Amino acid sequence: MRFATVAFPKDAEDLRLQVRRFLEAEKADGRFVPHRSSWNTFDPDFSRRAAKAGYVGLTLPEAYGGHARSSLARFVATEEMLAAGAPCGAHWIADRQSAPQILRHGTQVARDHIIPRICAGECYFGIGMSEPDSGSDLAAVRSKAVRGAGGWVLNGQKIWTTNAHRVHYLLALVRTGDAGADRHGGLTQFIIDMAAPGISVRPIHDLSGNHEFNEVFFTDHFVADDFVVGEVGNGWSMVTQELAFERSGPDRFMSDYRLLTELVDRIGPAPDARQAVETGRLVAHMGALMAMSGSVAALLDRDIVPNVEAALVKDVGTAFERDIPEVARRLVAVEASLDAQDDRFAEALADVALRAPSFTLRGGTREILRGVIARGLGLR
Amino acid sequence: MRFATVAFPKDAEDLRLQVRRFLEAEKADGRFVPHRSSWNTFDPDFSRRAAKAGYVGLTLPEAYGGHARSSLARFVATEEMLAAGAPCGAHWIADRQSAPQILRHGTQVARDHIIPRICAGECYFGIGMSEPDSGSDLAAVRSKAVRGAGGWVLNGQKIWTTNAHRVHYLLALVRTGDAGADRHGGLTQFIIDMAAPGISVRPIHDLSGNHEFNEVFFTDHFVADDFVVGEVGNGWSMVTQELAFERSGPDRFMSDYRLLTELVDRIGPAPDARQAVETGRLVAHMGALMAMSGSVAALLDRDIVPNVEAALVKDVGTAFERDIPEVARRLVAVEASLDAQDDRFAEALADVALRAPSFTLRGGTREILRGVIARGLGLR
Amino acid sequence: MLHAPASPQADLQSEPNDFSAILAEQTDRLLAQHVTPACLKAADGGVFPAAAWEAVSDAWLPLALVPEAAGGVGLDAPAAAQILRRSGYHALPAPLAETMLGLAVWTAAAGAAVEGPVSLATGLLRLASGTILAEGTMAHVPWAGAAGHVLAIAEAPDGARHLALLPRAAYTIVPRRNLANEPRETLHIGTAPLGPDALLPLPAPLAGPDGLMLFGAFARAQQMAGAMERCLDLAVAYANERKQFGKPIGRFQAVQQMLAVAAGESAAAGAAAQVAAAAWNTDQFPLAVAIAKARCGEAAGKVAEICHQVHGAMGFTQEHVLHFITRRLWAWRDECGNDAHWQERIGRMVCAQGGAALWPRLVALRAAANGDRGTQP
Amino acid sequence: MLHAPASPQADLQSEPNDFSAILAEQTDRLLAQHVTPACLKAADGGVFPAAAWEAVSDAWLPLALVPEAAGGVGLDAPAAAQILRRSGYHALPAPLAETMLGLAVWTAAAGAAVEGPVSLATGLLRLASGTILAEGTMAHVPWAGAAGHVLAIAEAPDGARHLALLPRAAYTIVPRRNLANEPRETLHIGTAPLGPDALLPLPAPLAGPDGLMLFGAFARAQQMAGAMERCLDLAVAYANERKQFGKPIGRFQAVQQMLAVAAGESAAAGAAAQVAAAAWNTDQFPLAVAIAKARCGEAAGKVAEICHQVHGAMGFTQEHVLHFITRRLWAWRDECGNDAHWQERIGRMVCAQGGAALWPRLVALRAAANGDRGTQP
Repeated sequence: MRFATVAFPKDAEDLRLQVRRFLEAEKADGRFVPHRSSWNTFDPDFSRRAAKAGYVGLTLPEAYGGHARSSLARFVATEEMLAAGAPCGAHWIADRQSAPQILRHGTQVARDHIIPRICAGECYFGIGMSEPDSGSDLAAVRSKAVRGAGGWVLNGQKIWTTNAHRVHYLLALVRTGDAGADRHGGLTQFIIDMAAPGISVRPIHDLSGNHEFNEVFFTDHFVADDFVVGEVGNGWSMVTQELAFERSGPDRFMSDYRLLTELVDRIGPAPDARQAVETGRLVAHMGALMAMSGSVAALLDRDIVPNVEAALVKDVGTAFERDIPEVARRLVAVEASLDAQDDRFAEALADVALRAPSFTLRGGTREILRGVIARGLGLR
Repeated sequence: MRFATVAFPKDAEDLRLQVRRFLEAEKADGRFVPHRSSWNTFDPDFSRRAAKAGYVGLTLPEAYGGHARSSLARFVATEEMLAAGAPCGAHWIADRQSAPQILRHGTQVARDHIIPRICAGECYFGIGMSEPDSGSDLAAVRSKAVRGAGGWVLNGQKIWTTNAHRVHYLLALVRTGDAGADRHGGLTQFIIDMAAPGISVRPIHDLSGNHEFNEVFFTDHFVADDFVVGEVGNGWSMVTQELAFERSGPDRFMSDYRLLTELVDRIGPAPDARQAVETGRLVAHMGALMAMSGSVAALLDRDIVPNVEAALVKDVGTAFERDIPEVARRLVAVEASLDAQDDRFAEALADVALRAPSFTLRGGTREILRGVIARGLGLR
Repeated sequence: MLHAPASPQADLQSEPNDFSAILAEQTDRLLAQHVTPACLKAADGGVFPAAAWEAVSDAWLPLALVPEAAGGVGLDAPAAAQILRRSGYHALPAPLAETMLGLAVWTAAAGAAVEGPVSLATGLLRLASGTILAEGTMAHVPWAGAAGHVLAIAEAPDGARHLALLPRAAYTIVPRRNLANEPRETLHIGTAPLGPDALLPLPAPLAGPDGLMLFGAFARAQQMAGAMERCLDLAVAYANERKQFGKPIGRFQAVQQMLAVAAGESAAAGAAAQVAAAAWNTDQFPLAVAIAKARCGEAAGKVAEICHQVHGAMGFTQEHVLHFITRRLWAWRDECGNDAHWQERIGRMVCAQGGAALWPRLVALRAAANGDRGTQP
Repeated sequence: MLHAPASPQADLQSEPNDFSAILAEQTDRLLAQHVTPACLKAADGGVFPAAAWEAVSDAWLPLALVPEAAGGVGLDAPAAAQILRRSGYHALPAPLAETMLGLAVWTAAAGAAVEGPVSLATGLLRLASGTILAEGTMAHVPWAGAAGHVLAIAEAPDGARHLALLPRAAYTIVPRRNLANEPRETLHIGTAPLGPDALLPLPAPLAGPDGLMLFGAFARAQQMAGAMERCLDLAVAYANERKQFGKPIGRFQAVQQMLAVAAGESAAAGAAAQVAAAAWNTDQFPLAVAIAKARCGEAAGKVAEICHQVHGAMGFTQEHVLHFITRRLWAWRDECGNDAHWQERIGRMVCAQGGAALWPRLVALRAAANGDRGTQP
């Protein structure tokens, strides 16, 4: 495994301070309240302001309105957003994985049409991978595209599509041919325009009663050739690449970072032995994860696709995310409640407790990731 | 799962007090020093004294020198022995599983010849299940017996045989025919007389440097028909039954019970918050396990073979056993050492730390047990 | 209507016998009929399940622990606890546990039952003088809006403590809900006089540091034990039904190993809860409850996590019944003292008594199942 | 012999580069040659591995952190830490870590190195007056019998603290061993005078509450990180080789999932250890060491447990090399402050500073990799 210590270049650390100042000003002016589920909070106004300040599309070419910065620079900006609890859910997926995919594998038309708007914080994406009978088993994708004039006609269904009701596009994995012996063939990635005909979206309410997930149905939905991403039939390997971006970032262990700081404040400056030890343990985990995640960012920067390392970051990281509320509730005896107007910490705990089960599911279940890691270890 | 609360009959609780008084007198007279690995400590003199006092062969018929008591009575006596750290390793396996197997399935000759000596605390057994290529996979047994005049001729090898160098007999599982489609056929249990020709024993030293395990080699070793246990070819189902006895007893979570009491004493009467919470947690686990294990004893008493419940007790119980030293070392900062003459607790920790890895291996690995449990849950 | 057996002192706790099997089956049938997904969804939105509560009341379940002489069913505690575990299994969104235990405590002191629902407050009620209440608040009172009475411990200005039965008129409520959206209201208490029969000497079992919380913890432990069984049943069923990579996920060893761990936690929790029921009305009750609440609370988190993991995204939706169970597990483990609270109680007691005292204490705890038990707390 | 690169300040820590790869390979080759199973077994029985120590010394490894000007190699700390991780990987049964760090600390203060082996004492040495030692004992001093000198902090009667270099003649030893049978002797110190050069002003990094334990913890974290890599390598190899139920056990999902967990723990521990090395000689060093020792200590137990589980009974034998590694992990996690000790340090600091201060602090910690570092502690 390649987890060498990373030295962040000076320009990245300079950027960090700029982003931090930007976010402090945002907060000071009341433009956002620090949110515990930072990257799941959809706020287009914030996304536009962040883009205007230069913090969206950091790694994308200047020709498309991006900033031609390193992955490490983007990494640093990302960390600051999460640590501040900024509501960056609107542009998150587009910025993290859709734009880089389109840049690498998309047509020039798609690039020109979409990437500048992503960089402007005005164009948002969802991920169209899961289907009712293919959760972790992507090879079981059954949504199907058949060849039409100048493009493809799609029929089928996606599920668990985050923000499908608010985004402009999905990057969807669709079957265009036979799976073949290795089960990985015959899949293609398409850019789905959510405003085009032949698409319907049905909400799925989660256990907090929130509407974030959706079912998406394609009925003779037409996708022009310009919106095919990469080679037809080569979707599997592209998705695999995409997952390395999706799995190794600080969003995989900072989803509830603010609960940790709220815990520290709630405990106060004179912890008892148990509070000190347990809090210190969480901070030690956090320190190690920051180093691991930074190392993977450095690898991505060198165009290495660190699938196994990314899986390790996500596995260790999501275990940490799930641990925070479990530790917190034992250190501070409160009864978690979503309507605990009187008790901010009880509300924080409730909020995180109800989201935590998803941490080890999103972006590949824990069990699938551990299979990836095992293969990386050379188990056969 | 059947874990109903058990009410111990009055005669069992009376027996408990008798055993407790016997053990207190033994300790007071310096006949044994409480040992942390009670049931792994081989002391024939203690076994003979315990038998004389009436505490060996409790469930066996009076005709064989036993005491015709219930499984619950034996259970109670067992608990007291373990809690006191009595060195009961010599008679443990014979009393726990070999004698009941011979009583149920052995020939009259074998019963008459062996059981009275077990009840007298003078005859000790080892378990001959594991082989070099069959650890958890008993169906892979390769030691082989072929028919001879008036008996069987054995060749092959056993491994990890506890106390093979000190016991009088092994109850060994040997191949006498084809495995068949279910892989469970063609196995037979034999009583192996360790004093007879054709047996050699080679020590295996464990990571503490102790000699408890052995390799046992059979070279044309002859076993008379009288020493065949149960029907030829029916060994698998007998072993399965035997494992329910082996897996559910208090020895599956009390191996290091004395470390828990030593921890309590080392912490002293005024624990800090962390010490109180963590110690309380261990005690809560212990209380639940005592109830679970008692329930299984009650089932055994009614001639039910609770394989799944026994596997649950062992799985939860051995996790608890492994947890005790892990918790203890964090609550009391000592450096464990086998030669810490000055620091009894450091020595206790070292002793347990070096034995703990075996807790989740002996009598069926954790992973195998969980498979048994999963089948019991109805997963298919 | 629920009938007590001819001899309620029969050996109910020793093994699953006919009576307890019949009782469980009756309770299950009644609850399965009334506590439907629609009922749970409505309760989630704040609707009291009147029909379910009526059915439960008609079956006399709230009166399970009230002696026959006082107009109750006179079940013994292990049988009554089984009813609570079944109510947890079905996630009954109504104050059965509170009413059953509130009536048991009150009837033992007062000799006669009152109309349900009854709630149990774990905070301290203050008396200004005599039977006059002092102004104050009590937080996290379950089902206070629906209850006819709230049982509480009242402290007089001189520090003397009494058992008090607060009528609905004596307080106003501020709504608040737990993670499962069960009502856990804040009570605002005015300076009204309590009736002459509403203040009684404090019964001995309530004199400990945890007061009525001990009985609340008892109830939550039973409910959690039942809810964990349900979680596990749901996860096993889902694992056998859901296919990935061409076979039911229940055939994957990773899923099997996880569910085996959940089964172990659930079994240990259930055993601890049953020990507490068997220890009802004995000296061992406080320690038994502490162990049960601590063990169930610890297991609840693990079982909920594993069962959610097995259900994948499906268990994360409003549509699936799983969250009605898991949100209760998360709420109940924190109510009436979280696991750390009860672990600390146990740890301080054990350390104060020393290592040698531990074994006899643990044996006595389990032996409580043999002792005489009544329906008095 | 080990050579420093032309520019020892080269960007060694930023990624696995040629120099660090070559260094690791050289160290591995040297250690693999000398630290054989026979050598480990002999050391277990109390025999000092003279040949291995000679080879290590000939390669100048103990002098890695001594500046070239003071006659050393002048490696930077990340490179030196890598040597320590490799020594942990091979379970080198000799005081390389103690000597390397002892010489680094002493040379930085005194300007010149002394003959090795050197040990680090974490206890406090007492001075009777001036340079005269008070009678006393220091426990758990590693390799004190083999060492030429023991580095310690000495306290004068007025409370002033100094760095002291105790010559072998100044103490007698009572043997004691850790779980891995490495010498951890008790020193009995008589009332002898220290030489004029043996007492120096206390360097700033030693002024904290943990004194020399900080450097001991640094060493143990690196050694543990290396030992965990070894454990994992052994377990993966065994899982691919050992067959049960007709296939290598490494094909069973249960084994794969376990080893993936161990890999995660090992990777996190390794990352934390590297952060500590990068923070050498910066303000972040104490926090970085606390995090490294805490994280490695926690991971060590899990990795050892899993790797033993995978090895089954085989790993439990004297014959297999696994226990030489796991017994060290168990010993090292408790030495120089166990994980709870360092977690408490971190927790008290973080709580004292408040939630808002945490993020900048964590960023600064990782950013220490960018800072100027020398070979001075």
